[in-house]
Amino acid sequence: GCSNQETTATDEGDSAGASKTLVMATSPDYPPYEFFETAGGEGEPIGFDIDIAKYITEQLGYELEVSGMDFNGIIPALQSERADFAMAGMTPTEERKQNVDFSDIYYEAKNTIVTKKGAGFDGFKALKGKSVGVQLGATQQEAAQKASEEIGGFNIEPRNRISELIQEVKAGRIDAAVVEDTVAKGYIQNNPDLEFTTVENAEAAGSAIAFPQGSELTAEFNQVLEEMKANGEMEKLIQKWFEEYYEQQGQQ
Amino acid sequence: MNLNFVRMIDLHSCLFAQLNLDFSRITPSIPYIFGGIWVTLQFTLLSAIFGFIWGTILSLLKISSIKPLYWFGMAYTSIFRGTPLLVTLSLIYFATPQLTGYNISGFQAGVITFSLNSGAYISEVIRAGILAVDKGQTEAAMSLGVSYKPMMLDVILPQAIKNILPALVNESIALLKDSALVSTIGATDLLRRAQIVGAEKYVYFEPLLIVAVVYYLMVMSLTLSANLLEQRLRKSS
Amino acid sequence: MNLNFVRMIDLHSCLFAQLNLDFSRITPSIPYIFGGIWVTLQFTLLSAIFGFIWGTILSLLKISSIKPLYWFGMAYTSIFRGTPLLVTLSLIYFATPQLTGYNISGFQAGVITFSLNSGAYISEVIRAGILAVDKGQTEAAMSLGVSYKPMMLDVILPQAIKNILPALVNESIALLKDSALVSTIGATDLLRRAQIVGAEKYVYFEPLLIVAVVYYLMVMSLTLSANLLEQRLRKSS
Amino acid sequence: MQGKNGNIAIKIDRLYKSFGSLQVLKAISAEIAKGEVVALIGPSGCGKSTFLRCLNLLEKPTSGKIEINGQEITDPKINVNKIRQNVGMVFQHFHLFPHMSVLKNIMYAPVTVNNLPKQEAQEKAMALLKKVDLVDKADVFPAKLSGGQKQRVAIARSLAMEPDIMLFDEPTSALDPEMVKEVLDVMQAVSESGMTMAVVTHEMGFAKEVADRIFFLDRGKIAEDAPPDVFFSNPESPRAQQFLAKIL
Amino acid sequence: MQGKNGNIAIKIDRLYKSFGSLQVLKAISAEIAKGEVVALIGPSGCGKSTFLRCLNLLEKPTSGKIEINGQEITDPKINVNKIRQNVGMVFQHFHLFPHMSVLKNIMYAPVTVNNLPKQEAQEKAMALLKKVDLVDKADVFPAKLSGGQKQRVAIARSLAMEPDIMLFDEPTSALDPEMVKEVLDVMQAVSESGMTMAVVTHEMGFAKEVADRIFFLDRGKIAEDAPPDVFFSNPESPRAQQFLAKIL
Ligand SMILES: Nc1ncnc2c1ncn2[C@@H]1O[C@H](COP(=O)(O)OP(=O)(O)OP(=O)(O)O)[C@@H](O)[C@H]1O
Ligand SMILES: Nc1ncnc2c1ncn2[C@@H]1O[C@H](COP(=O)(O)OP(=O)(O)OP(=O)(O)O)[C@@H](O)[C@H]1O
Ligand SMILES: NC(=[NH2+])NCCC[C@H](N)C(=O)O
Ligand SMILES: [Mg+2]
Ligand SMILES: [Mg+2]
Repeated sequence: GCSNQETTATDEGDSAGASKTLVMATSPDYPPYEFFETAGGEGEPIGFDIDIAKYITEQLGYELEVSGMDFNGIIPALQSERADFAMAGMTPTEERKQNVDFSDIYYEAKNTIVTKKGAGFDGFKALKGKSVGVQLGATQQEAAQKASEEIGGFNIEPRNRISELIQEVKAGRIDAAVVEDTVAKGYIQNNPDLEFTTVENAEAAGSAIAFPQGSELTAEFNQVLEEMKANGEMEKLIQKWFEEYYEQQGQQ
Repeated sequence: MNLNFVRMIDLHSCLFAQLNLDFSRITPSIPYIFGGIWVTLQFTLLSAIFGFIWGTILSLLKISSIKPLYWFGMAYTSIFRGTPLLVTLSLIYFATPQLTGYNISGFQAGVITFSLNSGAYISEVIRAGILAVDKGQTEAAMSLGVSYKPMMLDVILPQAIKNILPALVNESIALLKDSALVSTIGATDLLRRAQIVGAEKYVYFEPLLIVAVVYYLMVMSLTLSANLLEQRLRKSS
Repeated sequence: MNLNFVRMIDLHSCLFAQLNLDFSRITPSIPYIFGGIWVTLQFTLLSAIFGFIWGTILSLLKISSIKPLYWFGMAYTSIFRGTPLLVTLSLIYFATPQLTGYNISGFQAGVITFSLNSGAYISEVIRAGILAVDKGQTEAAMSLGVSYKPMMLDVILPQAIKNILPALVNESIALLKDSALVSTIGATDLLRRAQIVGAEKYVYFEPLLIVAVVYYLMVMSLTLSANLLEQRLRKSS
Repeated sequence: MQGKNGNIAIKIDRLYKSFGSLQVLKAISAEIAKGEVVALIGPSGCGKSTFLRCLNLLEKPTSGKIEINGQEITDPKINVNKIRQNVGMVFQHFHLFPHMSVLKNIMYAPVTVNNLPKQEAQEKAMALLKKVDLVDKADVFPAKLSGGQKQRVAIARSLAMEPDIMLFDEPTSALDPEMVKEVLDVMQAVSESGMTMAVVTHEMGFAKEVADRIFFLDRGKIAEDAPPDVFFSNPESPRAQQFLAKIL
Repeated sequence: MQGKNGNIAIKIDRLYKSFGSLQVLKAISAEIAKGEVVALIGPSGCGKSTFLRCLNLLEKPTSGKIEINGQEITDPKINVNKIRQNVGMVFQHFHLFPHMSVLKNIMYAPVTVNNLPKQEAQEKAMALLKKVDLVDKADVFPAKLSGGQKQRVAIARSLAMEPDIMLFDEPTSALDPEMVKEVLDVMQAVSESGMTMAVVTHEMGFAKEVADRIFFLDRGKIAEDAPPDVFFSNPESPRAQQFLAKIL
């Protein structure tokens, strides 16, 4: 017979004793949202998203386990319930909403174009006929596609990781990479030969938490997000990761 | 129809049911995926040809009596056999522009890496093929007063080819399979196209399954022709 | 010191200058990268052990006279030899949770895939090792009235081991090199750690270079022990 | 046609053997008496080895009947291993077990097949080694032996199963000439102990001296079956005449 | 010590040959006259092959001098290929070139080494094939030949270079007994044409009949050097006596 086991390991299975562990999928190539702190030798995932996740799970009484993967693997991970939720600076789009559930937006950002210094690309228009890198499966891919259709075409080069994209720009293999401003800032600071310009983008690239469809966690998480915004916790983290972090980087 | 068989079918449909396979969503993208067949084949072919040329040169270095050439050949082979292809591939992909200023594409970096890599393996194959020819053949030629070059060209190499050819086809099969690695540096081969379609349509498993089958069919047809070739060679001797 | 040597150094530093190598930034992260050695080794070891067990079972299936077992063994081998490892790896990584509901980690999916895959290769090695034992040995045992099982255990297998052992070490070397593929499904092995450090520190090339050297050293030490083993085996016979 | 003591050890009746479409043995019929020594000679490829190998079922006859000591071994229901324990075989290339010492080689089958206690098997093996004059090599591995010594060990190994019949397939052709005699001497000693023997050989001296009868095989048939003195001095068939002219 | 016509073809003076620490040839000195046929016999491993192979420099002597037709071939400045053209060699395992027809096998060296026009080389090859009685096999590939036929082709191939000296290393030991004679007959014919020959052989009949002299080698030395009738009827050294006792 064909007995369907709908239960996954993360369901009620072992809630008897210790508190339940939630697995969070993320793509740790995205400082300051999420990346690895490797200097200690242990490889701790840190960043804005990680801190939010820690706070929320703590409030709700869960243990947190972070599982790193390429960005394009995150939604499949949720669909296959390999992860209980995902935080990866992920923007809730219509397409994605058909496949996963989203929390409220917790941070807004803008897209930028990262290029070599002095390349002089000030917007998508200037990129006609050039090659433009985006992260595979990210909203930037759609944005670039749309822009490409509007202005009459450039090559879109998808890569799995942001770090690869930046390396490609430095190598001159692609002319520009579409990256969020907060993230681009870090890369620019560390690569003096690069610069970025904010693009005139229509829809904002807000970040939200993603869940498997129908997950009961969505409501619980939204509630804590609300609290964080109210009690200043969110502002503290924004301060920590989008100001202090860059100051530190600049000092190094 | 016996019971066991029925249960097997049952199990199968159960497996597939649990996977929730849904090919309909990616049907429009299938031509795009199949376009990767040509990329993969082209890639394999180019790498095999350059790898063979480079391997022949290397094998000559390695049976050479000039020490520096010999050592170069040995060190080269050792390095390529000692490093994961995925690592070499990334290194070459990212180092070439920095070193030469030339903006190598993923496809080109792939062909270069795979040629350099399979050159190392092919040189071993050729060297072994030459060494496998019965020493009596060399002695017979020498005792007739034949000198080194005609002995190699007329007596040894024609016999070595028979040992080498099947191994070369096997090396090509390995190349075909390894070619999937270029997906990691952005060449739009079969595997990469499956990933791209997966990311676009939020179905990950189905495109992978399709390319797995395509790879399998390609490898099998190469294997079959290798077997035929080997049989024919064995018959002719 | 002669001129050539000086020029070589010159050339080298020139190459490195062009790469703009800067190891100082990643120095604090080197312990983290080296932590991957243990992951990679553990991974290789587990895969080799499970692969060997599974390969032994498969090889028995493939010399079995029971047709369905034989065909299963052959089909299995053909599938794993005919599909790129990177494809199989992704398939298993993504299919297992959907099929079994178990949230397999990248590391586990890697061990499973590599065990299944090297089982196919190892079964061929074992089968070939058994077939390579001189037919005269079987005939001698048979003509003494020895039956199949003791013949296999006492006469054939002890001799086959000598043919098999070096090939097994080679298979382990291949496993070690292929282990770099698990980086693509997020297991934090050597290669993945190099990538992670690259992403954190905004340097890509230097960590890659480091892990390339580490891999090379690991493979070389395995190769050397394989050669020693082979020598000892040859001496003992 | 009667052997030394009138009892039939091997009876072959219209034996056929083909490999695919190649007919190697064609309607061979013969009887060998207990204690008789038969030398099989004939040109290369005529089927001598195949004939011998049919006698201990290393080859399965295509059709025909073989009886050993009155038991039909071509019966499909027969226990093949039981039959083989009774029919020893010595090969051109010895086929000693390379990973066992000389002593272990000889003890192996009695211990494994007959469940002989180790102690007893060892005593028996030492006695056999004495017979083939290799007591000092008991603990040596086969690789260290000369060809002649290897073959003598192989004979001892076969004898350890106490077979009624011994088959020899060119036991001396892989040997250096100086070692031929030591092996033939052992074989002669075995024959003198009353063993029934079938020997494929190119050693005409041995055939003349030791064999009771010569089978001359030609293209899968016994072309001539005669005592050695008759065969060598006065071969009947033209093929045998030709063969002897070439070989001597 | 004088040969058939008083001229020295091969002169060997205190020849030593070692493989690593193993001394195989020890202070061998000998002379072979033009047209003389010398049979080399001795126990396995005594150095017969090594000795022969030193004569055409397939092995490099460790020390000592070898002169062929008065020319010192152990001189390090010598053109080795030139020497070898003058000294033919026939191997136990034939070593025909498997990818060339019989005719091509024979024509190959004359065309390649001596730049003989193809036409001429072919005529010569056909003449040689006639000599070894294999004209009908000219276009056949070696795999299709019997052992005896292969060896006859190998002899013809050597003769095609018109050597002054022919070396044979156990030319019949890989053959089935019926084929031995056809090869020995060819060798006898070659010797009768006045060729200087050194033959390692276990065929005592041939040694007796065709050789002018026997070298009995023992542990790297020529233990006995005598005409065949003396050697076989009345061997001097005890080793030779032992050897002959075993072999006959
Ligand atoms: N297993 C086999 N499969 C196919 N053909 C075989 C097999 N064994 C023997 N033959 C063929 O059967 C024929 C007789 O072989 P057999 O070995 O019995 O000859 P033989 O008289 O022993 O020859 P030899 O003196 O060379 O040992 C040969 O033509 C041989 O090629
Ligand atoms: N290339 C080599 N390297 C090392 N040892 C060798 C080599 N060739 C021969 N020998 C050794 O030299 C000794 C003499 O060998 P050789 O082949 O000359 O003997 P042989 O008289 O021709 O013996 P056989 O009758 O077995 O052919 C042997 O002990 C052999 O093992
Ligand atoms: N961790 C990452 N790499 N995140 C990329 C996110 C990009 C973009 N905001 C999206 O939702 O697609
Ligand atoms: Mg035979
Ligand atoms: Mg020899």
